[in-house]
Amino acid sequence: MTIQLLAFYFFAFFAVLGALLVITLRNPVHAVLSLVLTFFSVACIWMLMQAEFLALVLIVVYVGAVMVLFLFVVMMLDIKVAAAREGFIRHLPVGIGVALIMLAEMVTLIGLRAMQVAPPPNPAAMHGESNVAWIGTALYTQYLLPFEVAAMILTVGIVAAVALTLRHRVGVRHQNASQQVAAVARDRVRLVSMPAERGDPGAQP
Amino acid sequence: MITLAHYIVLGAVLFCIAVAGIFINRKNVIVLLMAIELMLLAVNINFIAFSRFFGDVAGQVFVFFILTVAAAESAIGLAILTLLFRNRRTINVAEFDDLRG
Amino acid sequence: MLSTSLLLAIVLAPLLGAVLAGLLGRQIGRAGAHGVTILGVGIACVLSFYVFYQLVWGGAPDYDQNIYTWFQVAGIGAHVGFLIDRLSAMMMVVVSFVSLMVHIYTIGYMADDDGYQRFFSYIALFTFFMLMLVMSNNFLQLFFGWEGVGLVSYLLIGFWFKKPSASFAGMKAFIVNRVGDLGFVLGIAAALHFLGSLDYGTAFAHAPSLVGRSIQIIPGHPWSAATVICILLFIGAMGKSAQVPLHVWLPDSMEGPTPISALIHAATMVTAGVFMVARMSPLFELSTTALSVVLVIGATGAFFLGLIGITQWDIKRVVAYSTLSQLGYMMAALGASAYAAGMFHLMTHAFFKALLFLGAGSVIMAMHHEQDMRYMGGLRRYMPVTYLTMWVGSLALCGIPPFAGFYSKDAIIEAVGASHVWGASYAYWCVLLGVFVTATYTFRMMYLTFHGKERFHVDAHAGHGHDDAHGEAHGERGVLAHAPHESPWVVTLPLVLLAIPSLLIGIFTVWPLLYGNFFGSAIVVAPAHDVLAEMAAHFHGVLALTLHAVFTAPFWIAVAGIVVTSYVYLLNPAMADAVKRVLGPVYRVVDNKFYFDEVYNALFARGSVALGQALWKGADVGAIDGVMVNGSASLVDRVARRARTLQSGFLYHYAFAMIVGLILLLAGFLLVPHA
Amino acid sequence: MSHWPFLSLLIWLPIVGAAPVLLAGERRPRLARWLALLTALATLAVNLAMLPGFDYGSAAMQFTESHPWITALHVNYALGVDGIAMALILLTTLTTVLVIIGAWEVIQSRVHQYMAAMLVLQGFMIGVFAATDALLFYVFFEAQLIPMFLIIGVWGGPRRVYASLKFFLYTFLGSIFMLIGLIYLYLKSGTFDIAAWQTLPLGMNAQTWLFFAFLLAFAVKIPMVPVHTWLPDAHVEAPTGGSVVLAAVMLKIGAYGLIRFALPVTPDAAQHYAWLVVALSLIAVIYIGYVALVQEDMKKLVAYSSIAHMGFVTLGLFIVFMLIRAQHLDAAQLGLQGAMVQMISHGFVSGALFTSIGVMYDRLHTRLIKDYGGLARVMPWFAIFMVFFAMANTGLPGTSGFVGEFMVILASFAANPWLALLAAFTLVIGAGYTLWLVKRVVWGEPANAHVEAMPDINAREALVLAAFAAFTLFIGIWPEPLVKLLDPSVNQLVQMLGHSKL
Amino acid sequence: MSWNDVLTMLPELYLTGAICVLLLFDAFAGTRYRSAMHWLSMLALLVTALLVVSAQRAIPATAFSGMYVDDTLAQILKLFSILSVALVFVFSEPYLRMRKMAVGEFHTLTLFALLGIMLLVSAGNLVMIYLGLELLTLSSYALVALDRDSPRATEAAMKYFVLGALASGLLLYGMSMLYGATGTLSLPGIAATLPVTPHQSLAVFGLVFVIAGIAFKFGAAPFHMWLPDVYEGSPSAVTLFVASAPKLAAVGMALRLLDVGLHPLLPYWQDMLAVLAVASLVIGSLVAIVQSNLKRMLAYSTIGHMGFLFLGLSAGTSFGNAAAVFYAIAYVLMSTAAFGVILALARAGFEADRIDDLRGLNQRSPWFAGLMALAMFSLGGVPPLFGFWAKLLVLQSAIGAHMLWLAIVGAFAAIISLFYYLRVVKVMYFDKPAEDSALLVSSDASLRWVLSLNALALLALGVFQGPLLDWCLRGFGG
Repeated sequence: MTIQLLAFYFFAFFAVLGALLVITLRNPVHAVLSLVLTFFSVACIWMLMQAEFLALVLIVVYVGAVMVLFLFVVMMLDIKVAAAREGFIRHLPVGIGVALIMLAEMVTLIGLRAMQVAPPPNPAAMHGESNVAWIGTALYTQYLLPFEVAAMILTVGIVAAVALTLRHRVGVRHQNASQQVAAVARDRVRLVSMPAERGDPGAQP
Repeated sequence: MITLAHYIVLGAVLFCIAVAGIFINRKNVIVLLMAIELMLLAVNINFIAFSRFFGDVAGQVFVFFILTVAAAESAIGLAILTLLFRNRRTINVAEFDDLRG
Repeated sequence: MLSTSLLLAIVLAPLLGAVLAGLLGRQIGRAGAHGVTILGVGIACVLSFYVFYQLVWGGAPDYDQNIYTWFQVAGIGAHVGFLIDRLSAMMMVVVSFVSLMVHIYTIGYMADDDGYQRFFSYIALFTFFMLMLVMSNNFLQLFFGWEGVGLVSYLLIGFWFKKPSASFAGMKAFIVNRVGDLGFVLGIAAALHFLGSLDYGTAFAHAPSLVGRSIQIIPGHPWSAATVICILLFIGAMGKSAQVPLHVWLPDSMEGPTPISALIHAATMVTAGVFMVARMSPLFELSTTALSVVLVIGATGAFFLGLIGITQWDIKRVVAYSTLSQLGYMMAALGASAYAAGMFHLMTHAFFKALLFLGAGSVIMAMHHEQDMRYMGGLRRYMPVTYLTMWVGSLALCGIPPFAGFYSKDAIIEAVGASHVWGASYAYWCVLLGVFVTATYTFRMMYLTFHGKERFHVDAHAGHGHDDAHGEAHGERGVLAHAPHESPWVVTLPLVLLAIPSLLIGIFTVWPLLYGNFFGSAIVVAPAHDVLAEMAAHFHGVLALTLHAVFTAPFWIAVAGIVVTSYVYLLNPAMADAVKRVLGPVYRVVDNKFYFDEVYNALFARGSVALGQALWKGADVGAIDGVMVNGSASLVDRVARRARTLQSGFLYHYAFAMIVGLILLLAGFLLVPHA
Repeated sequence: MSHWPFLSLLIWLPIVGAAPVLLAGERRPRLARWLALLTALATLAVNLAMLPGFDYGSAAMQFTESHPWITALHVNYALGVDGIAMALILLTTLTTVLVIIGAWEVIQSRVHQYMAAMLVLQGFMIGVFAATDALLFYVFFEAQLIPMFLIIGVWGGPRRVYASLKFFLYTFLGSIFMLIGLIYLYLKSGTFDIAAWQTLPLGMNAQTWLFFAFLLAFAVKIPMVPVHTWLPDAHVEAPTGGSVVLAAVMLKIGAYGLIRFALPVTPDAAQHYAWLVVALSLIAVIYIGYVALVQEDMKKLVAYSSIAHMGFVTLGLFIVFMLIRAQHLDAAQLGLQGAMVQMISHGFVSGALFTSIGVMYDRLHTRLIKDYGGLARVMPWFAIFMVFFAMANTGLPGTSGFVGEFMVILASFAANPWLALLAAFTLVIGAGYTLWLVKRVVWGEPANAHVEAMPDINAREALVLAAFAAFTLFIGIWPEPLVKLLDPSVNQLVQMLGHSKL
Repeated sequence: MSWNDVLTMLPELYLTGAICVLLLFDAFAGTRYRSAMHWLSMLALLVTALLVVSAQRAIPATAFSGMYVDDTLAQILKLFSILSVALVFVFSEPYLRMRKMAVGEFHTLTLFALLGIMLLVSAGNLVMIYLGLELLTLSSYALVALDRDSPRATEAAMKYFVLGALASGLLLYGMSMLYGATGTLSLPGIAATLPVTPHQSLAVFGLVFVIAGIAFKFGAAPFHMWLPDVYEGSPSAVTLFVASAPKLAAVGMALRLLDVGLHPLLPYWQDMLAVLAVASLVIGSLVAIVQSNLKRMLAYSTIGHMGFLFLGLSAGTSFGNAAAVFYAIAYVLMSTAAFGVILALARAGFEADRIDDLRGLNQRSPWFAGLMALAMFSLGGVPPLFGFWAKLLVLQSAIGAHMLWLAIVGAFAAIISLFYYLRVVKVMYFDKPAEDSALLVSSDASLRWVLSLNALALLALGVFQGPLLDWCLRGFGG
C-alpha cells in the first residue's frame, strides 16, 4: 500500500463522514460545516489526481464563496432546529435501504473489474505545461462556446437572484447613493424669499 | 496503487448518500440544497477520475462548468429559499403541501 | 281474354275508394264516404263477376302475368302480378260480393257512429288487400295481402279504440296472427330455397323435384323438404284461419263492429288460410305428413271449438265459435285432399255465415247494442225479416238439406271418412260429432234470441241511445229505452241478398265444384289421395244426393242435435242448468275455452314482460351498463383517486418516486437480458 | 370523365354553409333557420343533380376525385361513390332537410348553433360515405362525433351530460382500435387506399386482429349487442333532430364501415367469425326485442327497436359468408341487399318515429308512455302517421320496413332454417312492442286533461311526417329502383368475399 | 473561432445581444416603459426567427469545434420555440399588467430560457447539452417564483428547483459514465466510439441516468411529480411558458442525446422509454380525471401527452423521431391555446383556473368557448384537429417498430383522457353560467386576435399538416 493510497483512504473517509454528517445533523449550521469538510477532503483527493486547478477552485470558489453564502442564509433565516426532527428515525431505514440497494446496483453495473487500472502518466506534465494551462488552453479554444454560455448562466443567476429578492418596499425610506453622489449645492439649499418678521402680530401680508 | 475503481466507488458512495439525504430529509430545504451539492461533487469526482485515466482534458473542463453552474444554481436556490421563508416563515419541507393531488 | 287493366281496376277501385274516404273523409262527408267506397267495391264486384263469367263460360284462358318487378336480386325475382284462374276467380266473386253486401249493410249499422268515414275507408281497404291476396301469382304478393288484411283486421277490431278491450283485442289478433306469419314467412323462404322462385308458376313447376329432397333441421334427422315447406306454410294458415292453437284471437275480435265480423272474421279473411292451402295443393300433395297435420288440426278445431260455442252467452261469440268450428271443417277437407270440398264449404260458409253475423248485428242494433242473449228472447215478433233470414242461415249452418251448407259439409264429412292419411279416423269422428255440436249451438242461439219469453223490458225513461253504445257499461242490463224494431232496408236488403245464396247456391254448384273438375289445373290432387274422385263414383245428381241425406249419419246427428236443443231450450229451460251441473268440470273447462287464454296470457304476455324486465334490468342496465360501462368508469375513477394521493405534495415523496423510478430502470437493465 | 367535383361540393357545401348560419347569431334565429334550410336544400339539389350522371350498371367508384393530401403518409383526399354509398348519401341529404324543418320551432335557444351543428354533421356524414381513402374516412368518422356530442349535450334532456359523454367515449373506444388497424394496414401496404386493401393479401392471424378491430369500432356504432347501451341513453336525451339523425344516418355508418372494411379487407377472418356476428345479431333481434317490450320511455323503446332492426343489417351482412360457403350465391346477394335495404328503410322509419315522439314531446314535455293515451281522438292526423310508422316498424308488407327483413329472412333460411326462425321472431316480438306502444299511446281514452288539450299536428310537422311516410311507402311498394342502385356493388362485394386472401 | 462560426450561430448571438440590451433598458428605463419592453422583446424574437430562417443555406453546419450544430431539426425546434415564446409574451402581457408583476424580468428571463433552448437543441456536445439545459432551467426556476408574494408560486419554485437539481445531478452522473465509457464528450464521437468500446455496460449504466434526466425534463412518470405542482402554483403566464417551449427543448435534447449520441444503444433505451411511456400514459390519463383545477388537469394531460411523445421516440426510427417532433409542436400549439384562454379570462384577483370557472362560457362568449373547445378536442386527439395527426404519427411509429402493445396502451389512454377534455367542453357548453360569475374575456386586442389565430391554427394544421410533416421528416433525412 503506497502512501498515496493511504492518503486516498484517509481523505475518502473524511469525505464520506462529512457527507453522512451533512444529511444527519440536526443543526443546519453544523451541516454546512460538515459539507465544507467533505469538500475539503475531496479537493485533496483531486490533488491526488493531479487536478490541481479544480481542487483549488473547489476550495476557493465553493468553500470560500458558495458555502459561505449557505452559512449566511442559514443564519439569516434563523431556523428553529428542534421543530424539524420528527419522523427522522422512522424514515431512516427506508433511506438507508434505498441507498444501499442503489449503491449495490450501481457498483454491480459499473463493472469495476475493468477499472482496476493504474493511471497513465499525466498528459499535461508530459507536455511540460501545468494543469492550469492545460485546462485553460482547452477552455479558450475548443470550449470557447461553453465558456461563454457559462457566463450567460452566471448572468441569469444574478438576474434571477435580484429579481426574486430585491424589493422596493413601499413606505420604507432608503438611500439612493447615486442621487447622493450626484447632488449639487443648488439641490441642497433652496433659498426662499419671505418677508421679514414684523413686531405687529395682527398684520399679516 | 489507486485505481480508477477507487474513485468511481467513492463517487458512487457520495452519490448514494446524497440521494438518501434528499428523501430522508424532512427537516429543511437547505439540507436538500446541500445534498445536491454533494451529488454534484460525486459527479465531479467521476469526471476528474476519468479525465485523469484517459489523459483527456474534457472531463476536467466539464467539471469546471459544473462548478460554475452550481454556483449560479446555489444563488437561485438560496434566493428561492429566502422567498419561501419570507412567505411562509418556515423552510420545513414537511409543511409545503399546498400543491398536491 | 282478361286484360291487365281490367284486373288492375278490380284491385285499385276499392283502394281508391278507401284512400278518398280515409284522407278526405271530412271533406266528402258521410254520404260521400260510403258513396265512393261502395262505388269502388261495386266496380270490383261487377268486374269480378265479369272475370268469373269470362273464365267459366267465356272460354278465356287463365291469366298469369307480372305487373311490375318488385325487386330482382341475382336470380331471385319478386314481382307483383296476377294469377287468375277459376280458384282465384271464385274467391274474387265471393270476396267482392260479400264485401259489397257489408258495405251496404254498414250504412245502416254504423249510421250513428263518429268514425263512419273511417270505417268505410277501412273496409274498402280490406277489400283491396283481400283481392290482392287472392289474385296474387306469387308468394310475396300473397304475403302482402295476407298482412294487409291482418292490418285492417287490427284496425277494425280496435275500431272503437276508446274501449281498452277493443284495442287490446286488435293487438292480440295482430300478434297471434304474427305467430302464424312467422311460420308463413319461413315457409315462403323454404319454398324459395327449394323451388328457386317466388312465383307460383315456376315454383309449382319445380314441385316434383322436391321428392326425395330433405333438410336436416335437427342434425341427424332429415325431414322431407315438402313436409317442411307445407307445415311452415300451414302454420301461417293456422294463424289467419284461426286453427287450434292459434284460434284465440278470433273470439276476441268480436270487439269490432258487427259488419266486419261478418266480412273479415267469417266470410273472407279467415278463409284466406283455406284458400292458401288450396292454392298450394301442388305442394301439399307431395307430403302426406303435412296433410295429416292439416287434417288433424282442422278436425280438432271443428269439434272442440264448436263445443265452446254451446257455453257462450254473447250472440256474436256463438257465431264466432261457430266460425272456428267451420274453419276446422274446411281445413279438414283440405287435409283429406278434398280441396274442392274445402273451397266449396268456404263459399257456402261465406254466404251463410255473413248472413248469420249480419243478422246477429241486426239483432244487436234492435237491442241497442246489447249482445248478451240472456237479455233477449222472443224477438221474432219484432223483426221478422231478420228472424227468417237467420233461420235460413242456421239451417244452412247445420247442414240441413237442401240448404247450401248441407252439400259442402256433407262432402267434407264424406271426404274425411274416405281419406287414408294418418289421423283420418280421429278426424272423421271429430267432424261427425261436430255436426251435433253445430246443431246444438245454432239452435240454442236461435231459441234464446228469437223464441221463448222476452227477457228484457222496455222503459222509456232508461234513456240511453246509441251514443254510448260502444261497450260502455249499461245502466241496467235488459232495460231498453224503446221497443226493438226491425232494421232499416239497408240492413235487411243484404240479409235477404245473402239468404238467397245460402239457400240455393249449394244446389247449383255442388256438381261442378266437387265433381266437375271446376278448378281444373288450379288444384292438383295426387291420384292416391283423390277422395273426391271416389265419391264422384257414387254421385248421381243433386236430387239424389239431397234425398239420400236422410239415410246418412250426419243428417240424423244434426237432427238429434236440433231435437235435444229444442227440448232443452224451448220445452224445459231448467234442463240446461241441470246439464251444466251434471257435467260440472267438463262444463267449466269448456266454458273457460279450454283455458287457452289463461295459459297464453301467463306464458306469453306476462312471461314476455317479465322476461323483458329481467333482461333489461338484469342484463342491460345491470350487467352491461352497471358492471361493464359504469363499472369500468367508476373503477377508473377509483384508481384515479387512489393514484392522486401519490401526489402527496411532499417534496421527499417526489424525490423518492424519482429515485425509485431510477432504481427500477437500473433493475430492469440488470434483470432483463438484452441482445 | 371530367365533371364537377360533386362529392366535394356535397361535403363542403353544408360545412361552409354553417358559417353564415353561425354568423346570423343568437338574435336572428329566423335568418339562421332560413339559411340552414337553404343550405340543406342546396345540398340535396346537388345530390339529386348527380343522379342523372350516375351509372347504375357499374360497381366502380364514380364521381371520383383524388388529390394528394399528406404526401408523406400517402394519404389522398380521395372521394368516390358506388351504389351503396350513393344510397346512404341520399338518405343523409334527405334526412337533413327534414330535420332542419322539424327543428323549425322546436329549437328555441341558440338556434344558429344548432343549425350550424346539424349542417356540419351532415357534411361529415357525407364525407364518411364518400371517402375512398381510409384515413379520410376515419377523419370524417370521428369528426362527426363533435357536432353530435354538442347537439346532445347542449339541447338535450336532463341526463344529457351522461348520455353525451357515454356516446362520445363509447364510439371513440371502438374507433381508436380501428385506427390502429388502419395504421397496420398502411404499414403493410404503403397506402391508405381502401380499394388497394381489398386486394391486399393478409395472413389469417393479421386478418383476425384486424377484423376484431374493425368489428369493435363498427359494432359500437351500429350498435350491436353487447356494446349498444349508449344508444338508448343518447336517444332519450338527444333533441328530436339529434335522435333522427342518429337513428337515420349515424347508425348506418357502422354497417357501412363493415361493408367497406371488415368484409372485403378481412374476408377470411370474417368468414371464420361470421357465426359470432350472426349470433350477436340474433341476440339483438330477440333479446333487445324483449327489452324494448318493457320500456316506459317511448324514445327508449324506439331506440331499442333500432338496435333490433340493425341486428337484421348485421345478420344480412354476415350470413353472406355462410351462404357463400354453401354456394348459395344468389341468396348471398339477397342477404346483402336485404341488409342494405333495411338500412335505408330503417333510416326513414326510425327517423319518422323519433319525429313523431318529438311531436308529442313538444306538446306535453314528457316521453313516458303512461302520460299519454287516446291520441287518436285528439290528434287524428297524427294518429294516422303514428300507426303507419308503427306498422312500418313492425315490417308490414307495403312499407319499407318489410323489404329488408323479408330479404334477410329469405336469405338466412338458405343458410340455416334455425337462423331464419330466430330472425323471423322479430315478426312477433316487433309487433308486440310496437303495437303495445301504439295501444297505450294512440288508442284508448285521452289519459288526462293535458292530453285532451293537445292540438293536432301543424302543417310543418305534417310536411315532415308526410315526407317520411312517402319514402317509406315508396320503398315498400317498389324497392326495385333502390335495389337496382345497389345491385352492382352488392354483386361485386359478394364476388370479392368469395375469394380467400390466404 | 472564425467568422463562419459566428455566422452559423448568428441567431443565438443576436439574441444574447438583444437580451443584454433589454436588461439594460429594463434597468434604466423605469416602469413607464413597460410596454416598450414588450415590443422590444417581440422585435428581438422576430429578428431571431428571421435569422434562423435565413441561416438555412448550408445545413447541416457545425461551429465552435462541433459544439454547435445547425440542422433542420434545430431549425424547426428553434422556430417553434420562438413562436411559442412570442405567443407567451402576447398572451401574458395583459395578465402581467393587471398583476403588476415584474415585466422586465419576465421578458429577460424568458428570453434567457429561449436562448438555453436554442443552444440545447443545437448542442453537439454533452457540455453544451448541460449548459443549455441549465440556462433554460435556471431561468425557469426564477420565472416560477417570479410572483414573489405568492406562497404557492414559491412552493412550486422550491419543489421545481430541488427536483430539477436532483434531475440534473442524475443527468450529470450519467454523462460522467458515458464519458468514462467512451472518453469523449462529443455526441458524434460517442456514437462512433460506443460500438467499439470495451466499456459498453458502463455506457448503458450511464444511459439509465441520462434517461432519468430526460424523463424529468419531459415530465414523464415517475419523474413527473414536479409538473402538476409547478403548473398549478406558477402564475398562469409562467405556466403557459413552462408548458410550451421547454417541451420542444426536451424533445431536442432527447433526440440529440439518444438519436445522435446513443443510437447504438437503441435496444436498451427503447425499452426504457416504452416503460416510461406506459407509466406516463397511465398516470397522465387517470389522475387528470379527478382534478378540479384546470391548470392542474392540463398538467396531468401533459404527462399523458409526453407518454404519447415517447411512443414516437421509443421507435428509434427516423419516422418515429419526426413523429415525436411533430407531436411536440402539436402539443405546444395546443397548450398555448388552452392556457391562452385561461389567461384571456383571468382578471385581477381572479385566475379562471378552476374548471368550474369556465361554466357557461358559451353563453358569455361563444367565440372563446369555441376556441377552447377546439383546443380540448385537439388535445383529445379528435380528427380533423391537429392533435389527431400527432397521435396518428406516434401510433404509426410505434406499430412500425413492432410495439403494437404500446400502441394499444396508448389507445386506452386516449379514451380515458378524452373524458376530461370533454368535461371541459361540457362545462362550457352544457352548463349554465353561475349567477354571480362575470366571465369576461380580456379586451386586449392582440391577445384576442393572436389567441384566435392560435386556436384556428389547430384546425388549419389539422387539414393542411402536410408541409409541416414533410419538414419534420426532412429533419431526419426522411
